[in-house]
Amino acid sequence: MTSHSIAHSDEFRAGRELSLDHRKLGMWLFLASEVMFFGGLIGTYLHYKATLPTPEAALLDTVLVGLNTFVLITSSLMVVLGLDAIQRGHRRGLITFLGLTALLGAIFLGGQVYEFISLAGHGVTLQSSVFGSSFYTLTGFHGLHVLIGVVWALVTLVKAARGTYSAQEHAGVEAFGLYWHFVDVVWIVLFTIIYLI
Amino acid sequence: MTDLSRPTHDGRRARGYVMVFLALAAITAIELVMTQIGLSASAATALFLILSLGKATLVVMFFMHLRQDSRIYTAIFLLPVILVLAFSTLMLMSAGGH
Amino acid sequence: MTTATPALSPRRYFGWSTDHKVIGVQYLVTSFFFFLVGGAMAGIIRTQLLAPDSTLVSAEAYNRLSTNHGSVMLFLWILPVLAGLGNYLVPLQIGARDMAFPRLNALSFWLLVPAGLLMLASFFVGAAEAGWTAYVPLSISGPDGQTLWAVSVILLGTSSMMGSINFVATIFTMRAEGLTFWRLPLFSWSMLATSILVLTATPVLTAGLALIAMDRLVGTLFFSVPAGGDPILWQNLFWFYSHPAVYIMVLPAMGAISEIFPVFARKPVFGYRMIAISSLAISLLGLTVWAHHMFTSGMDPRLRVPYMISTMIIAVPTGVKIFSWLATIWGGKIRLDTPMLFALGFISMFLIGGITGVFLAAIPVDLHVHDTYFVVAHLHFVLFGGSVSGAYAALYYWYPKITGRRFDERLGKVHFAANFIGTNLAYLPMFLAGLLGMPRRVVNYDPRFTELNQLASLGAFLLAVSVLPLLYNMIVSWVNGPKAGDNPWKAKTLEWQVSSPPPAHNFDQPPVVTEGPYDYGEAPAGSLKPSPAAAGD
Amino acid sequence: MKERTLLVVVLVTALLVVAGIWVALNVNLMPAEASTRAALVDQLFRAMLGLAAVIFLLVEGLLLYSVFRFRQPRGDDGDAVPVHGNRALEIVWTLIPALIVIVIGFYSFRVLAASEIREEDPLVVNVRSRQFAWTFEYPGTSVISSDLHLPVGRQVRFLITSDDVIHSFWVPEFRVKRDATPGQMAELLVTPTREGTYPVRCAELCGVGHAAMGLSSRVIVESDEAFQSWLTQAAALPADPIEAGRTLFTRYGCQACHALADAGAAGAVGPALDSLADPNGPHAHAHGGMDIRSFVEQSILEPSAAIAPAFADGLMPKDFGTRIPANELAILVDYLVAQK
Repeated sequence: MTSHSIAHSDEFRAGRELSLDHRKLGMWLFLASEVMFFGGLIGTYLHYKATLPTPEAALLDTVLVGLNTFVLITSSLMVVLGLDAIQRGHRRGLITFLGLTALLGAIFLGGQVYEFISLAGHGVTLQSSVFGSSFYTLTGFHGLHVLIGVVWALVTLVKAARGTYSAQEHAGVEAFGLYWHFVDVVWIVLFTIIYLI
Repeated sequence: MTDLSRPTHDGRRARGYVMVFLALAAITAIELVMTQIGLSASAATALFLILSLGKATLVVMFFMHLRQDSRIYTAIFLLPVILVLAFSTLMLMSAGGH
Repeated sequence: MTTATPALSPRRYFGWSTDHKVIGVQYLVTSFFFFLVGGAMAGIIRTQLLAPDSTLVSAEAYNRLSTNHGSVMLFLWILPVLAGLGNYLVPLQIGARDMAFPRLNALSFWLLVPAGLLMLASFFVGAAEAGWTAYVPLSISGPDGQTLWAVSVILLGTSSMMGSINFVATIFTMRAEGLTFWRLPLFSWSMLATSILVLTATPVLTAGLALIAMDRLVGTLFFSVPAGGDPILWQNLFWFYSHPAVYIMVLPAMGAISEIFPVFARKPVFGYRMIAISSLAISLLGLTVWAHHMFTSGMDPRLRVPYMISTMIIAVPTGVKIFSWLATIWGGKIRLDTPMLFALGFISMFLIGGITGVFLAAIPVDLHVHDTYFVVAHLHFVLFGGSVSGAYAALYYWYPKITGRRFDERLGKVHFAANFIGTNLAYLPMFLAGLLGMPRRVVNYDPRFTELNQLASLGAFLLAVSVLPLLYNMIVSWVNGPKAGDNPWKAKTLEWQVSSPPPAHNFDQPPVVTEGPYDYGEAPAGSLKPSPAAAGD
Repeated sequence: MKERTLLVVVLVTALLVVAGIWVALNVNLMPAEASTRAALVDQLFRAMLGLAAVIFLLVEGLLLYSVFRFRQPRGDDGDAVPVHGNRALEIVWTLIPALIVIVIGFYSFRVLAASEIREEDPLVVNVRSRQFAWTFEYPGTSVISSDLHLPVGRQVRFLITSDDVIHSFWVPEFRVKRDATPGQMAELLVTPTREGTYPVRCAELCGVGHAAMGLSSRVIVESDEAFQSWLTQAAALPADPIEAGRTLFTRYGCQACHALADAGAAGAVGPALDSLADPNGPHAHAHGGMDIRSFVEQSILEPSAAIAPAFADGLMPKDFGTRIPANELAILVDYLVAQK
């Protein structure tokens, strides 16, 4: 194992050989663990959906939540358009799209809070039944991730306003984008297993 | 994080994203309509699973750029997804066991 | 990068540092403290079990001691000490200046401190007493310490996941030029295989623990039997993590053995690629076997046989590793220094654990021995005889590199002898007690098991004593042991090509790798007898 | 390979196989075999023990041999002859363990199947576990016992459940255990084959009484005649109605939750029943509507119908209706109503 000198700057040469960026790789590894975390909650929800069928499931308002799903999908579009904007050097475009993303995320959360309140009105609460527990826990943890996403969007927006990102360097935007789309994919799965089937 | 492989930008990329978005919106609309018309439980379940798989694949391939990024990212995402599918199926199966 | 504080001042170990070498030592020292805490609990347990009806501790205190003995040893000793070794060595072994995310690395260590304090603090509010397995509904109604325990394990899981994200990103993107995956040292291979398991299994336990915490604090009904909650669901969530966890705890130790054998036999490792592939095989198979812990529970009877099959298949890659190690030292020039002794001890003791694992996989036998002292013996042979012996071997092997000093060889051999005899004396009798009818986690037992338990306690006391020469050796040699030089063992992996301890940035210039990590006995280029697998592949 | 090494390999293999067979035939680490399942499991276990001995001796032998034979010669700190791999050897030591594991797997599957064959007309026994005791009920009779009596040779179909946390019903001499999970009914088939008294253990941590619970109950396997006589004797009631009532009060476990001086009971979970019939006693609320006799019967069959002040609903078992035969219910109610 001989070692002789080569310019010291290039730490991530091996990553580029595999066309990997260590920050994006770190993000995907984190998302892999998040898939497993939601996997545990989804497994729990499906287990009780199969063993404890309950009339309370009929109280779910699929149409309202369908619209909410539409809001989240639109926010995903905003994120990619924002990323596309900064890749073309349009900092203002990025800022507007990040603002819209945060807004749509907030609307989604509003929709969920509304749904939770109406469900609680029908007596379905976290403590009322196993269905209540598993429903609120699964959608609650997802809502928490959306909330974190909204805050992250605003932080990215402020950093963009301060000129942190450019056409050459926008790793932060890409990382946020991956997180937001992941939260959207989780919702697509939840929407299906809770409301559709 | 500039992947050199990305082509020079023009409107084409943005239009691509909008197309994907429209597909997602369309599928969601179809799903909502299907909830209103009475379908047999098993048929509905199968259809909804396929449609949501389609939506998820669209988001992951295009919005999350897995289509043109390294296969390693796809592997990192797919392994846990497969494990969750296996775990969830077993949780459903063991429902009727005891 | 933060400015590196002067290399030798010990003060840097007590602050926030992003140098992977400092973090590595912080992990090692902190986890060793918890090893002593867990060991003290074991000492009380074995003293209580000296007599069938002894009243040294109450039943409640006993349940709390055995629960936290398990939890401290697994989550606060084995996981962090192996993470510490990985942290210190992976960047050095692949020729990198530090980990891919230095700040995340420091955070993953510093999460250990609150987690450890929380678990110890739980003793003041009534510690967890439902076993480290925390089966419901018992763990739902336990004292407040059970909630602290759950939060502590969630923090440790988060720290472990952060570490694994760092390891995978570092190994994939920061290898030196010429260091292809087929030249990656086997310890780094094992950290990669371990990280895959950590990232896929730990989150499921985190989800399960969140459900327990919510049942206890917020009144959700996940595991409330009257409301329809299913205790088997918790067992699935728990074991989905906790079986891969035992592979997480043994793979790095195996990686250390794969590093030590070639160096002390002065011979290339036999079947390098098969060992690397076996690590990955064990890692992926390890995710498919969890329900063999539930053969006696209310799991679906139709599912038992598939789990038996997948569990037994894991014996094959494990066998490949053991036979490859034997072939490595066959025809070698073996030097019986302390690291080699512990590595040999690892194989002979882990073998007993591995074989009894196949007994436990066979359903009819498991229906008799599950939740008995047969299992306690099996897990201690695999974890204490295996992982801890491997960790000891690694500590002695890399001690000169970490401290720049040589340890006292005689004290090392004393520690090995006491540890080897103590482990066999402590755990072999337990196999018999389990077969004859002694259940697990009992504060008192049937008088017919008295002699077996006295033998086991004797072994445990010998193990307690055996830690003293280790502690004395490690501390005193660091202060005034003889200088070790850069490469005291004449090893070929990259970490031995720099000074001991290595400079702050590891490599003045990024190294270029031109040969395999274990090419011992390779005459320089142009030798008459090229080795079968060309060195430069 | 040179002839000498071939000879050595054959000799060593023969030696190992002989050692393995000797271990399988002579080493017995198990307790007495008291069920058909035990015989099957012990055969499997001893076969695996023989195989384990072969593998253990092979690996430890190679290890020790290498350590002595290939010790570094004094003063020679050069490297050894490099060998990176040997394709054939690696294939062999992958296939052989795989083969061993397949054989063990198949053998285990057959033993499992053979030990779960249903025989017709099994003796059904309800195994109820709670913190921290076992109770065994014999459906069709009023027998409730903390010891398990079984006739030898007849298959038993255990129906195992728990009233609180998870316990695990284990009889080492039967070589089998089954978790008693609350909210679930688990089935276990065992055919006792050897008369004798064996311990019943609890194998799942269930709280402070876990150890005690593993030392309190026993299995008594006896001849059919002895079993039948025990059964009738256990079900028999004293002639005198008051004594019969008192026996039933204890047999159905009322004393665990209710206090009753006459029966020496001091349970505090439910109301005391000492002066039940006294109109201005603590149970005055009872007399308002119904006559005392039908009120007491209703309180046994549907406990939630009327809850005494300051006591919680939902604690008293609701299945006495199915467990107490009508004639015994009448004796018990008469006994309670007689409490002045």
